[in-house]
Parts: sequence; structure tokens; C-alpha cells
Amino acid sequence: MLETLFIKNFTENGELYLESLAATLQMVVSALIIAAILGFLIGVLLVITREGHLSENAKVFQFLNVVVNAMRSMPFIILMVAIMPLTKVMAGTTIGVQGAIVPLVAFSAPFIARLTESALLEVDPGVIEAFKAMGASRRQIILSVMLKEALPGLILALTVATIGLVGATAMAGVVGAGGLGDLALRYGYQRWNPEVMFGCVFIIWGMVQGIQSIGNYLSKSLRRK
Amino acid sequence: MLETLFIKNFTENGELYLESLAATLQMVVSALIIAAILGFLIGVLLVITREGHLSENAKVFQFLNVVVNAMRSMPFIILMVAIMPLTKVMAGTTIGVQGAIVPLVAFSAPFIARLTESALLEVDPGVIEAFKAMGASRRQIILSVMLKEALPGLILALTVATIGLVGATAMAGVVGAGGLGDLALRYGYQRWNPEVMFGCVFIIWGMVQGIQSIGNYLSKSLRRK
Amino acid sequence: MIVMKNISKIYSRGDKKVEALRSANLTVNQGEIFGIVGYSGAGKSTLLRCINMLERPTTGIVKIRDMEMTSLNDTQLQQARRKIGMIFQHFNLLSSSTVFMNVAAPLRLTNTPKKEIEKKVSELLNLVGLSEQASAYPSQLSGGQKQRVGIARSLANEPEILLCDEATSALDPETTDSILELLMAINRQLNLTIVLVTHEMNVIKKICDRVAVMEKGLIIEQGHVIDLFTRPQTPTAKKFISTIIDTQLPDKILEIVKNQSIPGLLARVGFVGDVGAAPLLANLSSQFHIQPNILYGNIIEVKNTICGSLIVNFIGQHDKILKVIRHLEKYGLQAEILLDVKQSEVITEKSFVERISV
Amino acid sequence: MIVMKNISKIYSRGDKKVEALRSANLTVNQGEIFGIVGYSGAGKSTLLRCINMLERPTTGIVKIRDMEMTSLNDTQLQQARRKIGMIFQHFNLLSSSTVFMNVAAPLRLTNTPKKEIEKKVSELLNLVGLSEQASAYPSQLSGGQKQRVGIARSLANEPEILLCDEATSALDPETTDSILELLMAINRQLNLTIVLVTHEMNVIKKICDRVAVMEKGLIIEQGHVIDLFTRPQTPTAKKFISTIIDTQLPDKILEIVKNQSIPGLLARVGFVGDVGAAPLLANLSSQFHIQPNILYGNIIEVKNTICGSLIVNFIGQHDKILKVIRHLEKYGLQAEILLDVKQSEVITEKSFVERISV
Amino acid sequence: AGCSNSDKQPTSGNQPVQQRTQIKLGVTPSVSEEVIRKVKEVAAKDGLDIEVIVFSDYTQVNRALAEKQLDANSFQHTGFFENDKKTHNLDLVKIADTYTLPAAIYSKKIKNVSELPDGATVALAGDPANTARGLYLFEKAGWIKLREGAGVKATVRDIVDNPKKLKFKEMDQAMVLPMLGEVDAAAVNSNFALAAGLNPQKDGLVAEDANGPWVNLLAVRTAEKDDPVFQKLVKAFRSAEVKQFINDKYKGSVLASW
Ligand SMILES: Nc1ncnc2c1ncn2[C@@H]1O[C@H](COP(=O)(O)OP(=O)(O)OP(=O)(O)O)[C@@H](O)[C@H]1O
Ligand SMILES: Nc1ncnc2c1ncn2[C@@H]1O[C@H](COP(=O)(O)OP(=O)(O)OP(=O)(O)O)[C@@H](O)[C@H]1O
Ligand SMILES: [Mg+2]
Ligand SMILES: [Mg+2]
Repeated sequence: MLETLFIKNFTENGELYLESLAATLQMVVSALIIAAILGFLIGVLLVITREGHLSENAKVFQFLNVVVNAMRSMPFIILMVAIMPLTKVMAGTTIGVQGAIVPLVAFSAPFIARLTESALLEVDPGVIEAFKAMGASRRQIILSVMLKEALPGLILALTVATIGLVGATAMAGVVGAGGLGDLALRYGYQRWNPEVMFGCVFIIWGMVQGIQSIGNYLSKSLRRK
Repeated sequence: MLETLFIKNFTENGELYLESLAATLQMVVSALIIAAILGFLIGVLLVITREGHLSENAKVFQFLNVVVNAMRSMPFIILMVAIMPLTKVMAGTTIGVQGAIVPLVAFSAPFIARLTESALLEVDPGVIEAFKAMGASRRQIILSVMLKEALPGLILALTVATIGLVGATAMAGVVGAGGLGDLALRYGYQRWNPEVMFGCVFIIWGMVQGIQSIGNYLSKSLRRK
Repeated sequence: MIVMKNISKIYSRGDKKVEALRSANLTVNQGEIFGIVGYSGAGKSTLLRCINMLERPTTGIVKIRDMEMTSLNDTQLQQARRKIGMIFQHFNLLSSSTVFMNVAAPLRLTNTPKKEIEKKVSELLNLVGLSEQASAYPSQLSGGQKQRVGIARSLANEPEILLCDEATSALDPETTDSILELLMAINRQLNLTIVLVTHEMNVIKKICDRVAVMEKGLIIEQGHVIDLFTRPQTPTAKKFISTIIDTQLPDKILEIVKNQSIPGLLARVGFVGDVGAAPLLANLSSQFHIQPNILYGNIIEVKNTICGSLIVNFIGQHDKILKVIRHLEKYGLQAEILLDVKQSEVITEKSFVERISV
Repeated sequence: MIVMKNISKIYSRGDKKVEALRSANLTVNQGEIFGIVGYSGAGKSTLLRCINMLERPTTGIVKIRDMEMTSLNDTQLQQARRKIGMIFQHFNLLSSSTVFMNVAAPLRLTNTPKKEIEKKVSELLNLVGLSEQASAYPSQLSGGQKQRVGIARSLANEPEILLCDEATSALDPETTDSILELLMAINRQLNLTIVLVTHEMNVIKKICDRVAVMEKGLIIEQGHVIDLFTRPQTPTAKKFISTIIDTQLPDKILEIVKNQSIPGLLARVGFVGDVGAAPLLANLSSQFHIQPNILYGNIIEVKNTICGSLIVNFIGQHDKILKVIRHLEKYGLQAEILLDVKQSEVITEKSFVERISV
Repeated sequence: AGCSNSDKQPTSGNQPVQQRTQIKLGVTPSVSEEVIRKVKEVAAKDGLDIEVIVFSDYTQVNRALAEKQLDANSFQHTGFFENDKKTHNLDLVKIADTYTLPAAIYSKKIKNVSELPDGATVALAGDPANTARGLYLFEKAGWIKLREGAGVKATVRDIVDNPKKLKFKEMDQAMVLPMLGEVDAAAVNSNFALAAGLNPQKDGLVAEDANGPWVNLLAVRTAEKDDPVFQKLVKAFRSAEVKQFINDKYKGSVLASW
């Protein structure tokens, strides 16, 4: 019964789902790549500029701390509006999938930064010390020690962030970007069409489950403690 | 100049801000307490039921993993709708601040669970072993070793989650719960009242900054590595 | 007390299998201090960890009293472990707790009253010399201090069995001595059974009753400490013994002997217990007109027994010396001729050294 | 080579100040193997870590060659550190890297070609006996294996100075020996300067040229190893020495002596170098009609020098024995009368033991 | 955020006027999207290609149009349009009325507006396009009085008299109806009522008039209002086929204005 309902649902609305899935994937992938790079960078800076760490620098730390907090303070829609001029410059447009990516990055990067920070703080200070003693440069310590040792944690952090990003794309409909989450909202929720709603949620859940499984697997197989 | 503008803004809209702040605080605090408890619980289970851990149990792990993922898959609004019957039973109403708390918990708890999981995975297995050798029960190992050793990480996780929760309350306006985020969206943004919008964001930012500072401070002063 | 039968343990490392233990057998008696020595990687820690099931043996049976550890359920295992203290090679302290709280941990597990905990912990910290560090965190301690916290913790709940993995390897001799005395005192007073992994023969010599030598996952030698010290069977055992009874004649002495023109024999003389070896040797000169020159060696006390190993250059005629040696053997000494001093030139350097090494 | 002047280091622990170092002074010469011993918590690790600025001294100056380490900027410090290897008390290995990659780490920092890295690392792993473990991760190693990875890593980039913090404390004697021989070989061949913190006098004895004894943040004794072994000045030094030259007469022997009816004197006889102590002693019986019974003691080799400490019971008349002792002293031996055997009853047990302990 | 170089946008707007056969048209979900999809079908026959972009929120659509990221939009009623133009200073103009979605007050607890008890809780949509409509409905029911001239911008802060001491719950427009059981009465937009099978005329306690300020419209940039392409658009929109579609689909809850 339920099965046939599902099949009916997916064959009937196939194109709709496919289109939305494509939009979601496009947003998630592009935003993730940029946000991960930025987030890692900021996260690393948030750690090494702390008191007693590699490049202690109270000013930089405070600045980043405040900026990250400020960005995390804004509801996504307001963030979207606040950075619209930037979006226009960077993406050429403020609507559609293109226009959604910059705000999604702005939303995810600070989040990834915080998670990166947490993961890096767990690295054994003794190992960092050993590399200091070897005459490793700051860059080398960050790359070959901190990021490497924290990798299992970082992967889990990235997994959490990716799933958060998938969630955030639902709000990208505000600028007409579409996507599965938006479809679920528009058809499912606003028009009270439970089939489509659950169809979308089901597909998103599949994605999330996949992302989480990959994350768990990678993290576990890299964890050597 | 800017200062006087600020003062004018806050005195003029004082009541509005206060009311919204109260709603936000009420939602954040109530939801946080419940979500933290649930999230910790699920996070602990997600760790100890893993392969080779304290209470290895593939079924429980898979079940929790799927449920957490499913809940994290749903856009907040859809989650809100999906659990409405539950909300009705538990909170007595599905609207207003009361009605928003259950969905906010449902949104935050899986997130906290994931962050808890990450933090607990960083605990030195050697110390867990030492307590096993002492004849500590599972409960004792979880409480006196895992949670205690991971505390600095858990606090940062809770900080991240709290700030995420503050963000999520902005969407609680959907069921008429009000709050600063909702005020920023409806009055500030949708009706284009930049003063109110930035006023709200400013207050939220203050909260977020405060939460983060407390989190950083506690985490740092508890970190003994 | 502790019986381990046919214990094997196989780890997998990638797709390689590592046999950490291969059918090891061990019996430790109640109230005994039992030492385990062996080269790095021999499987000592693994064997020790199999006693309290921190590592489940791949095959084999572990019994403590008549309890089969391998078949206990969780609760039973917990109960059993509460009576087994353990000192870890890597300390494994709670980094988030002070020294005091670390030592108090086993007591808190059993809901000991606060007053009692305070008393007991202060006592223990005093014994290991860390009273001043009570409120420090592990990261603020030196290596040896961390190890002492681990020792104090393992003793907190007055275990019946104590498993020590290199418990004094980071400690200076003074601290080691005081810890060993503490262990011996508890061993005597409370009939504590101790299993002790170490690579320091000084530790074995000072407190162990029996000892096992491990190599590549096997127990290759096992017996009373005195026997090991005086009659080591395997090269591994000999190597360990040589760290405190050094009978490898240094080149320096060899040269002196080689340049000597008087005839004589170089021999290793070993003795155990109250045989009065020294007076015996000393009397040779008047009795047999043979001068025994002690060139090198040690006389040590191994858990209340004197034992020694001396390289002696007997100066005199060969037939007389042989008589002397017979005489010594009659009194319970062991003598082994290493070198005919006058003929030393015909023996190649290499085989010579081989022969004189025990 | 390394000069440390007035180094102090104060840690704060809560609101308490911990003085880990209090005006320590140290000079290590080029090509020297310098040992640091001391009780647990004495400040050894802290001192060592001040050499390469892992710990910035609170006051004082550290110079390596004529470079003042305390005033280098980051890049200069990095350059300087590349020539200093360090072995850590707690290993500090990358848990996420294999043994191979851990050892390769210092080489990769300097962008050494891959071929060369492979060659060098295989060589080092071979030397420390871990070729088979190349692809294992630290968590899959035994304690001693981890330590050997740390040793191999510290040698990878051919440092000019090597700082070792308890580098062999987790190693069995065989492995320790092979590591020490490796260090000595490098020391000789490449003129490597080594500063070595340890609590094992065997290590000091085997490879150190000079040694410093630390106590409570101060260097209380410093000098050539032979001098320390033969003429330790402080109780701490004596305690350390006693682990390999045990001159504390055991109760067992004491009893024998006490029950002896012939008159005599108990004395400690010490000697260093090629004084031919043994023949000297052996000849006494024919020369002076005094029988020297060696009751207890050790003759050991300290970095190519023989030295010994024997408890000898001289049997005979007191005046004769005193003559004998003068005779021995003329030949460079030290003798110290411990006990008048016939009068032993009048000496209380306690003061007796005090007198005979060195 | 005025962008002067927006001419470079890859929209069809910078083609010579006569040759334009393609436009980007912004809508919001539900009725406006569904109707436009029908319009697209009709227009296609006339050689006009409409690219539909769905915005799930009202706030960006006019701005996107003004910034030439769109060529036209169809999602709003006149009140919202006029207000948005003023607040954001947008140079837009209406080219045609489209349809009305009359809102109404529904309740599960009362049958008549006069039955509403004192201290009752009433729900309404919180977004700018619909709050005023809800409030004016409440005023029409005689429950409250709004400030004179509050107009399309009215919010609960413009209530000058609230004799019944009503409590107002402003929520997402899609949530109002599902929450009907939680409150005493609610003002609901008819596209949502529709989905639940409610008809404003039959089931509502009080309904809006068919032609108030809430009639929906097609908007374009003022400068381009005479572009023939939009005549094509209007023609397609106000065609018999579309009207038929609306009548069939919405059964009186949406009233075509032609
Ligand atoms: N988790 C593991 N996975 C794979 N191999 C392991 C693991 N633990 C130990 N081994 C291997 O098992 C062997 C025995 O290890 P064990 O720790 O028992 O040695 P040990 O005798 O205690 O040595 P040490 O004196 O160096 O501490 C070693 O070769 C080690 O590499
Ligand atoms: N980070 C720190 N904070 C506070 N006190 C410290 C810290 N590190 C070391 N200490 C203290 O400084 C003293 C010297 O420590 P150090 O590690 O140098 O001793 P050590 O001689 O190496 O001892 P061991 O032989 O036990 O390793 C100890 O009393 C220790 O408790
Ligand atoms: Mg071991
Ligand atoms: Mg140390």
C-alpha cells in the first residue's frame, strides 16, 4: 500500500523532484566548498590566535570572534538581505540558485568555523610541542599536526555543517532558488500537500543519511586513538 | 550621531523590544534545558552503542542514527508541522511561545546529540579503560569519565547549539511565538523598518556574544590538557 | 590465585595479524609478588591486561580464585575488578580532575563516605610524596609525579590483587625504593597479590618472589627469582640479569689478564645464600697457596638472599687450581673456568669473549 | 656549546607559584654526552625544555654556540630548532600517522626528496628494531615501541644537539643497550652533543661524560661521571649511585660478621681505574698475613674505567690492619673503616648501620 | 541596493524592443504560481516564452524586478504593491489587474461574529501583505477599531480600540488555518482556505468584498510599461482559457477580474 503510494508520488511528481534535487545539490555543493574553506580558515585563526597558542593575538581573535558571532546572530533571511550588495558583486545576481550561494556561504562559514575551532582545541598540545621542537613553521604545524590530528573530528564537524546547510537551503526559496526544502514548504506545507511534503523530506532524509554515513565512516576509519 | 539614533530607537520601541526579548529568552531557556538533556542522552547513546564501545549495540545505534538524521532532514517549519500532534499533547497548545518550545526542542536535540557525540569521541580511551579496570559501572564511566573529560568540548558544543537555537527562534514566529528574530523579520525586514531590524539584530548579537563569551571562558578554564 | 591457561591474543593491524600472545601459561599464588620481564613488544602488557579482561584473550582461560574471568557477565566482572588494582604504563589519569580527585576516584565509585575518602587519599598522597600536589592537575605534573598518582589510585580501594605495568619506570631510585617498600608492606600486611611487569631487574631483585620471562608472546622461563638470577636458562634472562650482575668482563680487565706472565686460570665463581663465599675465597691463599684475585663482579642481595658472581683470577699451578675449584664446589659455589691465562693468546678475541660471558 | 645561566622558571598553579627551576647553571661542551639526574619533580624536564625554548625561562639566559636562544625571533628559532633533536618523556607521536610517517615528519618539514626519506626512515626503523611496525599506528604499539619511534624521529634530521627526556625509561636492557650504542656511535662519528635526562644510572654509567644532579630546581652537583661514581658529594648523588654500586651492607651479612669471633675490621674499599685493586688485596694475605674477605660489593665499568666499591672484612690484629689500609691507600685505593668487629656489640644497631652506609 | 550597471544582466530586457519573446516573471507559491503556469501555456502559443521564478517569500520579488533581475511579477495585491513601492522607492507600475483572493474570518468555536467572548485569542497572518487585511476584517466584524488612515500598512499597533481585550497571534499565513482549533477565530487568506476545502463566501463569518484594495496585479518597471511584450503577457493572462482555469480550479474562492 504505502509502497505503491510512494511509487505513484515519485512517478507523478518526478520532474518536480528532480529539478528541486538538482537545485539543492547545486546549492549545497557550491556553498559547502567555499564555506568549508573559509570556515576552516577562520576556525584555525580562532584557535591559533588564542592566549598561549601558536600566534597569540588578542585583537585578531576578538575581531573574528565578534564577526562570527554577529553573522551567527542574524536570522538567515536578514543575513541574506544584509549581504545582498556583496552577493550582487560576487555572484552577479541576488536571485535564484546563483543568488542563494553567497548567503548560504555566509550562513555556513561561521558555523563551520566554530566547529573547526572545537575540533582543533582537542589536539594534544604535546604533539604540537614536538613539532615546534623540530623547527616546524606555523604553517607546517597547522597543516601537518593540527588539521591532521583533528581530522576525524573535523570530518564529523563538516558532516554536521553539511546537514545544517541542507537545512538552510530550504530557506533559499526566499530568493527564488527553489530546491527540495523549498518544494516541501511550497507544495507540502503552504498548499497542504502532504505527499509532496513527505516526498521531499524523504529525499532530503536520504541525502542526510548518506552524508552522515560517509562522515561516520571516514571519521571512524581515520580515528587512530 | 549613531549613538543618539540608537538611543532613540531603543527608547521609542522599548516595549516592543522588551516583549520580544522576553519571548526569545523564554523559548531559548526552556527549549535549551530540555534539548540539552535529550541531546546529551542521545549523544551518549550514539557513542556507547558504537562498535567496540561500552555498550556496543548496532540496532540501537542505527535506530538513533536514522531518527536523528530524519529530524535533522526536515526544514524547521516542516518539522514544526510534522510534530504538531505531539506538541499539542505535550504543551497543550501548538501556538505562541508555549507551542514553539516543543518544535524548538525537536530541532535542537538532534543537533546537540551530534555535537555531544563528536565531543565524547575525543575522550582518551585509556582513561575509560582505567575506570573499567577499577570496576566502574557503565553509568559511572559515562558520568565520571566521558562527560567529565569531554566537558570543555561539550560546553563549546552547547554554546554552538544555543546560538543555533537563538537563530531558530526567529522561525518560531510561524506559530505566532514572537521573539526578537520574528520582530526583526516582520517589522524590521518585511515592513522595511531598518531601525527595528538592526535593533533586533543588535540585541541578538549581544546575546550571542554573551553566550559565546561565557562558553569560551568556561571551556577554557576547564580545559586541563 | 591467578591461573592463565593457553592464553593467545591476536590483534589485526590492517590485514596483518599480530600474535601478541601465543599460548601463554601462568600461575600466580596468593600473596605472591610475581614479576614479568621481557623485551619491548614481547606481550607483557597484553598478558597483564588479559588478567582483568581489559583485553579479552582470543583463546584460553583466565581464572582468579575459582572464578573464570572469561565467562563473567558485566556486573560480575565489575565486582571482580573492584578487588583488582591496576597501574598503567601510560598512567591514564583523568586530565580534568585534580591529583586528589584522581586518587579518590575508585573510592567514589563505591560511595565511600567523604570523610573516609579524605583520610584515605591524604594518606596515600603522603605515601607517594604528593601531598603538596593534591590540587594540581595531571598536566601540571612531572612524568614521575603522574606515575605516582597512578600508583596511589591503584591502591585506594585496598585491592586484593595489584597489576602493575611498569609502575616505577619513570621514577628515580629513591622514589622507586619507597614505592617498592610500600608495596611490600601491603603485600605482607594484607596478603596482597602483585603481578608486576617491569624491565628493571632492580625491581625484580628487590621485591619479587617469582618471575616469568616473556619473549615474542611466549613465556620462555619461569621460576623463583633466586634461580633466575643464579641459573638463567635463556639468553633473554641472562641479558636481563646482566644489568645488575654484570659478568661480561670489560676489555680493560681482559688486557691486564692477558699481559700477566704468571700462570693461572680465569674463572667465574657464583654463589647463593649464606655459603660464606668470601671467607672461603680468602682462605685459599693460606690453605692451597693459590691467590684468588677478584677482578670483576657483584655481590647483591636478592630479596633477603645474598648472591654473587665474581670473575676471579686464580694464580698458581693448574692442578692446584682445579683442586681449589673442587673444594669451592663442595661448599656449594659454582665455578666455571673461562680462560687459561698463559694460553690466552691462542684463543681468538671473539671466542674468548663469548666464552667468558655468561 | 650550550650555556645556561641563572635559569629560573616559575609556574603558577591556581594562585600558588611553583618554582620548577631556581637559578640553574649549566655548561655542555661540544660533542659531550651530558647526563642530568635527580628525583622525580626536581625540574629535569623543565631544564631540558628550556634549552630549545619549549619553555621560556622566567629569568636567565640560554646560549647555544653563541646564539642567544632567548632573543631569537620566530624564524630564527625555527632554524635553530631544526638542528636540535628531542626525545620526549611522553613520546608525543602523531596518533594519526603511521610509524613510518612519524619518523619521516622532520624530514618532510625540510622538503627532503621522497627517495631519501624512504631510505633514511627505513634505516632508522631498522636501527631501533621497528621495521616490521612501519605501517602500524602509535595506538597499536607497546610502550617501548612508541618510545623507539620517538627516538628514531629525533634522529631523522641528523641533529647537532640531541635532547633526551627519559629516552630509554620504557625500554628493556637489550633495547636500551642498542639505543645507547647507537647514540654513542653518532656522538663519535658526527660529534653530536647529547643532553640526557634519566633516572637510570646504568645509562649514565654507559654513555655519559659528565653529569649534573638536580634537586628542587637547583643543580646541586656537577662533574665527570667517574667522579660522581667514586666521590659523590650529596646524599642525592649517593642514592643514585647506590642503585648500581650497592654499598649498603645487607642485614644478612651484618649478622655473619657480628657472630664472628676472630678480631678484625670491616672497611669499605673503593678504587678507580687501573690500580689493580684485586691483586693488591689478594697479596695482603701473603704480605701482611691479613686475610681480606670481600663480603659485598661491586666492580663495574664506568665509560671505560673500572671502578669498584667493596665491603671487606680484614681479619687480623688492628694495628696490622691499619698498616694494610695505609698500604692500600698508597696505591690509590680509598679505605674507610666501618666497624671494629670484636666491639660490634657495643655499637647500637642504629648507629652501626648509619656508620656503615656510605 | 541600487545597481547602476544592472543593464548587463542576462535578462531579455536589453534586446531591441520588438524582438523580445522571452521574459522572466516572478511569482510566489500557490495560486499566483499555479495561475501563471497556465498563463505560460497560453502565452507559449503566442510565441511568448515565460520563465517562472518562484519566490517563497514576498519581500524580494519587487526588488528583484526593479533591479532588472526580473521583467515582470504577479503575486501581490494593490495594497502591498503601493506600500512596497513607497518604502523601497521602486519605480514599478501596474499593467493589469488579475484576480482577487477574498480573505475571511473562520472559526471552529463560534457561528457568529457577535459570539466572540471577551479576552478571546484571534489569529492572523503576520506578513505585510496580509496583516492589514486581517485587521480590517476584524474591524469589519466589529471587534476592533483601527487608527484612521492606517491603510495597507496597518499592524496591531494601529489598533486604537480593543473593547473585547482580544489577544492577537500573528503567524505565518500558511499556519493560520491549521491552527484554527487553537484560537477562537482567525482571518485566513482564501488560497489557504481553498486547500482545506473552505469557501470564504459559504464558510466564512465575515468575508472581504471582491474588489477592495486587495485585487492582485501584474507589475513591470515603469520605463518598460509600453513594451509590446507585456501586451502579449496581459493578453495571455486575461484570456478566456485562464479564466476558465481559475473558475474550475478555485470554484469561486479566486475571482478573476476580467
Ligand atoms: N591494539 C593493537 N593492535 C595491534 N597490535 C598491537 C596492539 N596492541 C599491542 N600490539 C602489538 O602486540 C605486541 C605486544 O604488545 P605489548 O604492549 O603487550 O608489549 P610489551 O611487552 O608490553 O612491550 P613494552 O615493554 O614495550 O611495553 C607488540 O608487538 C605490539 O605492537
Ligand atoms: N605546567 C605546569 N604547571 C605547574 N607546575 C608544573 C608544570 N610543569 C611542571 N610543573 C612542576 O614543576 C616541577 C618540575 O617538573 P619537571 O617536569 O621538570 O620534573 P622532572 O624533574 O622532569 O620530574 P620527573 O622525573 O618526574 O619527570 C614539578 O614539581 C612539577 O609539578
Ligand atoms: Mg607494555
Ligand atoms: Mg620529567
